[in-house]
Amino acid sequence: MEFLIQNIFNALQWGSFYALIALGYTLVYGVLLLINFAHGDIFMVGAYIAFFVTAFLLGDFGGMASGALPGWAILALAVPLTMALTSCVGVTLERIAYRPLRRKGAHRLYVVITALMCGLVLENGNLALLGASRKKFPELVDKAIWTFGEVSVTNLKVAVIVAAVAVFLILQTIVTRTKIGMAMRGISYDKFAIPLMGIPVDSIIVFTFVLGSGFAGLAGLLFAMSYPILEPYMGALIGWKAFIAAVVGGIGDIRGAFLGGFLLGFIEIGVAAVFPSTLRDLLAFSILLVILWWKPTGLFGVAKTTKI
Amino acid sequence: MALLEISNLTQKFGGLQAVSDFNVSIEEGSLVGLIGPNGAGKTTIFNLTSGFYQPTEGHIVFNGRDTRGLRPHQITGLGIARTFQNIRLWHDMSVLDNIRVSQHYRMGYNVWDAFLRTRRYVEAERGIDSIAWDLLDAMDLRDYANELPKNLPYGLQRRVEIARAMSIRPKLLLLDEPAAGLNSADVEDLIRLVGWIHREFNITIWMIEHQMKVVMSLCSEIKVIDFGATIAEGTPDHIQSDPTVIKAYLGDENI
Amino acid sequence: MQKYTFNAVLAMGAIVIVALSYYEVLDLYVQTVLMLMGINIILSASLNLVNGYMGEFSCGHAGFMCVGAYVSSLVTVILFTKDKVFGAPVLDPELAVWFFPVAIGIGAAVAALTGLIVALPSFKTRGDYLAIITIAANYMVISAIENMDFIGGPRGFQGMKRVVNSMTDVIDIPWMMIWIIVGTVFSVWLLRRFVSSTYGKGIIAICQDEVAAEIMSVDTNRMKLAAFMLSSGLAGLAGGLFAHVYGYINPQSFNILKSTECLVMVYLGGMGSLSGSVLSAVLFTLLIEALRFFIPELNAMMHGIGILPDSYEIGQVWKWVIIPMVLILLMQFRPEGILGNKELADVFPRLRKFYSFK
Amino acid sequence: MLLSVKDLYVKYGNIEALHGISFHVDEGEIVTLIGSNGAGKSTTLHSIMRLPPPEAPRVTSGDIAFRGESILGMAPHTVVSTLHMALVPEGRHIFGNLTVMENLTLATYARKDAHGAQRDLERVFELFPRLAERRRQRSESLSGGEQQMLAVGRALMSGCNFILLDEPSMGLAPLLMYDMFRTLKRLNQDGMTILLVEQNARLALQFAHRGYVIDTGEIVAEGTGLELLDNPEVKKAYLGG
Amino acid sequence: GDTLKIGFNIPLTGDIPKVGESSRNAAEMLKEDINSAGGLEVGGKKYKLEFIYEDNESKAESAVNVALKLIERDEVLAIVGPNSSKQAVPAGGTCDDNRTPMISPWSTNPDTTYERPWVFRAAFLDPFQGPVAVNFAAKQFGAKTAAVIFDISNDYSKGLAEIFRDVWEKKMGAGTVVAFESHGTKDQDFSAQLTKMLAAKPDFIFIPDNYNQVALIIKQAHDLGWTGPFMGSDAWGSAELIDLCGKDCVGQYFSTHYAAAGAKGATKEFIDRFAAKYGYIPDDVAALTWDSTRLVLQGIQEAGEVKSSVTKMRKAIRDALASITQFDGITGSMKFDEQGDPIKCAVVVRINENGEFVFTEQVCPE
Ligand SMILES: Nc1ncnc2c1ncn2[C@@H]1O[C@H](COP(=O)(O)OP(=O)(O)OP(=O)(O)O)[C@@H](O)[C@H]1O
Ligand SMILES: Nc1ncnc2c1ncn2[C@@H]1O[C@H](COP(=O)(O)OP(=O)(O)OP(=O)(O)O)[C@@H](O)[C@H]1O
Ligand SMILES: CC(C)C[C@H](N)C(=O)O
Ligand SMILES: [Mg+2]
Ligand SMILES: [Mg+2]
Repeated sequence: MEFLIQNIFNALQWGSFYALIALGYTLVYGVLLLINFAHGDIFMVGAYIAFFVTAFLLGDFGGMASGALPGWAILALAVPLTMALTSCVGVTLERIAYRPLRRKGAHRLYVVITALMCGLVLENGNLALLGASRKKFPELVDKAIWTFGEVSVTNLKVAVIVAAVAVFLILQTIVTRTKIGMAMRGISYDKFAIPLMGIPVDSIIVFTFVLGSGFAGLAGLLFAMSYPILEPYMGALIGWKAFIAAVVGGIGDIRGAFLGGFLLGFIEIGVAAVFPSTLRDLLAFSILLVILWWKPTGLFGVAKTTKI
Repeated sequence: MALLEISNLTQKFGGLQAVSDFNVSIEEGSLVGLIGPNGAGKTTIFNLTSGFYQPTEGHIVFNGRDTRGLRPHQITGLGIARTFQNIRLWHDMSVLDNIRVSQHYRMGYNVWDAFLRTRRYVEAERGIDSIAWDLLDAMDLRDYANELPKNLPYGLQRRVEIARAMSIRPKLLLLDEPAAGLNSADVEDLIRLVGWIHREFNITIWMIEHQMKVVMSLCSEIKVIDFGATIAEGTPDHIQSDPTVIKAYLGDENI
Repeated sequence: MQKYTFNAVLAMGAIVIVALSYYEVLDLYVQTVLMLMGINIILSASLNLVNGYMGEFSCGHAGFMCVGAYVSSLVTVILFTKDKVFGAPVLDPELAVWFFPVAIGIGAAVAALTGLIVALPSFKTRGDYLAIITIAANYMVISAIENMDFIGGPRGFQGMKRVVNSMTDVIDIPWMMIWIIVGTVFSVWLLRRFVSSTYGKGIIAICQDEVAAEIMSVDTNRMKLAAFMLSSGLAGLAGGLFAHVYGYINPQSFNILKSTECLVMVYLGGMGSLSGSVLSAVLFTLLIEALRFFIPELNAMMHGIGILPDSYEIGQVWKWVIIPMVLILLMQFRPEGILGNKELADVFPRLRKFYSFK
Repeated sequence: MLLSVKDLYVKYGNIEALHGISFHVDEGEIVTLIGSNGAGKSTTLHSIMRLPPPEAPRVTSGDIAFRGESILGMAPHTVVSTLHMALVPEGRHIFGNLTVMENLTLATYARKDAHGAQRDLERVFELFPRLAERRRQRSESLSGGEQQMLAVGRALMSGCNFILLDEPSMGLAPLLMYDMFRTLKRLNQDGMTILLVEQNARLALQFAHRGYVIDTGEIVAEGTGLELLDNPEVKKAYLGG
Repeated sequence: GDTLKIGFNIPLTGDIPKVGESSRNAAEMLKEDINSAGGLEVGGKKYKLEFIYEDNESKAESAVNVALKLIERDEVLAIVGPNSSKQAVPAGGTCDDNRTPMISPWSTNPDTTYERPWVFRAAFLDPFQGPVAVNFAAKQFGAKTAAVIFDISNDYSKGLAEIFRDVWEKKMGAGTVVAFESHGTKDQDFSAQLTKMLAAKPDFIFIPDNYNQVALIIKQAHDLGWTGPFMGSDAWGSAELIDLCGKDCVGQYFSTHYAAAGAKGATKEFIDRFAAKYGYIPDDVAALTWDSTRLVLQGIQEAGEVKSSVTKMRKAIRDALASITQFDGITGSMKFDEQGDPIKCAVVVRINENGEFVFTEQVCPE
């Protein structure tokens, strides 16, 4: 029983990261129908930005007097700064790589391939510029481990889960309740008609990238706090998997990404807890395949009805 | 026995009953019209006939054969070809290839023949080619054989779409709003074309159309539906003066 | 006879390459690069069938390559070599010369069957949902092999070198080079025949409008089956050749990154252009290898003109920064790939009289 | 003069689609452009709305002016939001993944007056009761004609006082088509300026105050609706026998 | 010509980049030493050294490619590396097939050199290291049960984990390895495995894993409430371990090749010079690379003269290396057996509060 509860917590935490990243995927996809394969790497960049921001705030680059700020204050500053800076990265990619292609009317998949390439540039550019050594993310807040019988939970785990839920609620509200959200969904269906509604397409797209990358930055920060070793490839695998999670949930649907993320988290932890962990990918993906077989457009996805 | 017998056809989308208890029987060699207000279920009936939807209830019997459970390409193989309300050509494939590919059902060879270029393959391809060219000639499209449909004017695209459907050598041709988007002059051409096809190939045609001029000058019999059910049927003259049809569909021209 | 020019040139080229390899004018490294090029050509051309001609977005091509590589390696290693796990050779190693293509064929066939995990869902699913099925299939294949300890699991599988050696023991010619050339030409030829038949054009119709295709009598399910199986079968063929060139395979060599490379080659060449795929595979392979030599030069030059601080060296890491950047730039200039959806002969119609290839 | 197009040349890539088109629309007028398929009618409307490529062409010379001021440098969404123009595009272009209601709401994106929007919504529902019935349906599953209603309704929701219609009657049943034209007339009487592109040339010319005939990117005839209806060449080429 | 080319097949990027960096640093230092003295004297003539560093990205197939490139393109006389068994095992095969001497500084898996006359190494083997860890943990922690977590896709990690399990169960009885869990190289979350392990209540946890994963595993174990000891293996011994792991690692033990803290003689001299030059205490791999490269140089010198043909020279070097029976390196003195494996001592070190690896115990083969 305690084993089970402990693993539920493990899965919730791990699923939170999938969910957070999957939300970013879905958001961009929901607008541009672009599988932004660079998203996992934007998440990685987010973690590095968080690292440099905190290092700066901690006084490592002579930014501030050492120890001038308590850990929680640094964290409170790091969150918005990281999100803002990571947004800039996302928006930059959109501006210099994706937008020109869109303007030229390139096939959608060329943009996807460009996104893949951008991801590689981010990964390897990081490696080339910062060197191959990993970075250790500093501990900002004192770790509190709460133990109930055999079950241990840290304050960080709770924070991660809460953050994932909060981000989900925020995005869900934006996308379904606001006009800007409607515009975001509208673009994915018919980009041509959007300006005819008086909507500035590019601003909406930029806004989407700001949101998506900003939350990827948040995810990066939280991830760096939970798994404090940063390396340039940290976003690649988790990014691919989060993408899969997003699709299983029904890509383009915020609820789908959220649920898909947690679903993948639970399956992975569940498999590793019961079977030898090497079977994890095999079983996890088989389950996902079965889900897609059963619902070909994911849990929440609506099949585009072909009117003929 | 009529060529197409539809009985008690009903189609539901969720709570919406798009077609309800629809019956029709189309005789071989006739040219029948299907009209009705927007959203009446006309296209849905065509979709059911061509197998794109499986009916919730009812039967569609074509040439003595119940088509339930058949996939669309099989139904087409039986001899039902159609065009679409919004043109659905393969826009990045030459006109000629459009007409070749739609003869898939009678190809008669398999992958291995394609790899090995067997006799069977060569003969089948030759047959497909000659049918395609004949048709292009017959429909005055020879000059455009190597053009991409997307580069053709709308009127010609319509014509290519009809040619593509004809390449199936259908017994029954379904035309879904063939005149939509055509200007008046092109509409005249279309009327001539459809009439010619009807006579020349001696096939049965069933068409949906909102332009009364087309329907009235071509169809020998017209069926009017609303809310998925028949509200009137008969000859063009009869329909044009039927008060229910005027009220539900034709309206008065006075602006 | 003019129309056989192309075939003659091709045959001459092949003979020249084999001869140069035989007399070691081309060193092993150049040979390896050439062979890799051949493998890449097969990969990109076969993936183009699904991604370009059929318009699906398959991102798991390396998974099928993996199946082909493992299966054919297993067959040859069990049959022809003494192996720690599988014991003495089943057949006389000298027979490897004759049996090798069969083994590769078996690998390709099994890979084609594996293609079913993608082909069957494709009846119901399209687009990005199918894309993740392909990714998942890639992961599943790798994961399945990692869980098979008897073939080395995650630590890879070896011994194919001995098979190749036993071929050279019979006749000392550059066997792998020959097989690669044969395999590459065969694959491209097969694909070319497929897509130029009315049968194969059904796939292009599916790409452009699946609904219309189905209603205009194209059996879409059967076409998808054919396309996926042909594509994954050829990937398996490439895998089998790859395994025997390197003599060592490891499931992670066939992960998503490898699939990504295949994708890049397809889109770089142009969707729906076989010659584009061949061209881009050649360019891509050359680019990667050229950078190996170019980067040190660049480093020296940058230090020479003093732009770089002494403490910083431009290392090989930059290779994987430069390659994607080059590709991003290329896409900006040619957002439809090198050849778009045209063949080389469409761009240079005069080429047409030099070949008859149907 | 509300809108004037002067000597407009536009290109798609390297292909010139309009070769020097000039016409004008006065406030409160109904003007129609007729012409055969591919003549450049839609191209003209897209240019006026300043839509970006690849859908719309590049203007290579000439000018488009709104109340005398050039709008060539304007972004399409500002054309809609500040000049209060609206386009009902050919081929409907509704947002199929949104519900009918969401489509209508989205059209009010740039509007500040919630009150006016509410009034317009009522007007649209009055005009097309079918839309009111279907307000929660995903709009891509609407029938062809229903989608056309939505496209027109959506344009009306943007609070425009100058509406450009590109083949609005396409796919509409006769009854509805006449209804719609009557409504447009009423809107016009209330002050709405209308630029209409229509395949049904006879109907369009009867309906409009003035008309222009476009042929392969050039204006070949102009005049009042009745004049054009009587013009023998127009009759022959565009009105059918 | 008058240069001698030696190739280095090392991980400058990928999972364990610090390992490659340390290798290169040590090699550069050695090269500068020798070249500044005019070069390496072979058969009475001095030859400059040229070292070629190629990145194997910490991937098996790249290691094979790199080996091929060094052999065919650069025509090196011998190859030093790869360090990790994951790459050394396949690359060893390539070198052996292509008759080029290879010496891996740090690979401890038996398969690297097994039946490969052209492949050598400078590190002890896992069948030796396993019992060292077993005996030390049993004694130091008074442990009766153990749990193991390892990287399944790493030959080294998997091999050592299995050896450890066998030896431990032989010593303590069947079933005393209460949990034996695996993970993948790129994994970041180990909570499910750790939960399972902790539920089995072992006396300590054995982690034969690379330093970067060690840091994550230990932290997550602590998060899950584990307070007991860990035992590690030589793959912990990187200069980066303590940066990454921080205070979570303090007080843990691992078996390794040499202990920098408290070294004497030539070893101390090496450590001091290295630390002065590169700003950190040389880790195992630096020391082992130094030894390996010196072994190669000794092999070249013993070949007697520099032959004009590379293949002949390679053969001569291999033969010379195979005939070296005793070598005094900075990681201790080693004798070579017929497989080309050294027989040398291991040490167990403790990580102290300053992050130094403090000598605790030396274990020598009997
Ligand atoms: N796939 C679907 N899902 C839900 N509703 C649908 C679907 N297809 C059609 N409908 C509904 O069924 C009704 C009939 O649609 P259909 O397309 O058959 O109309 P139609 O008679 O062809 O009209 P039009 O003349 O406007 O083309 C419409 O109200 C439409 O909204
Ligand atoms: N996006 C585009 N790219 C390239 N050429 C185009 C594009 N859109 C239209 N054209 C070309 O511009 C010319 C004018 O087209 P336009 O759509 O304006 O005609 P139209 O008068 O609206 O015809 P229709 O009655 O068919 O709608 C045509 O020759 C067409 O082929
Ligand atoms: C971690 C590695 C660099 C070294 C380890 N001893 C091995 O053989 O793999
Ligand atoms: Mg319809
Ligand atoms: Mg138009």
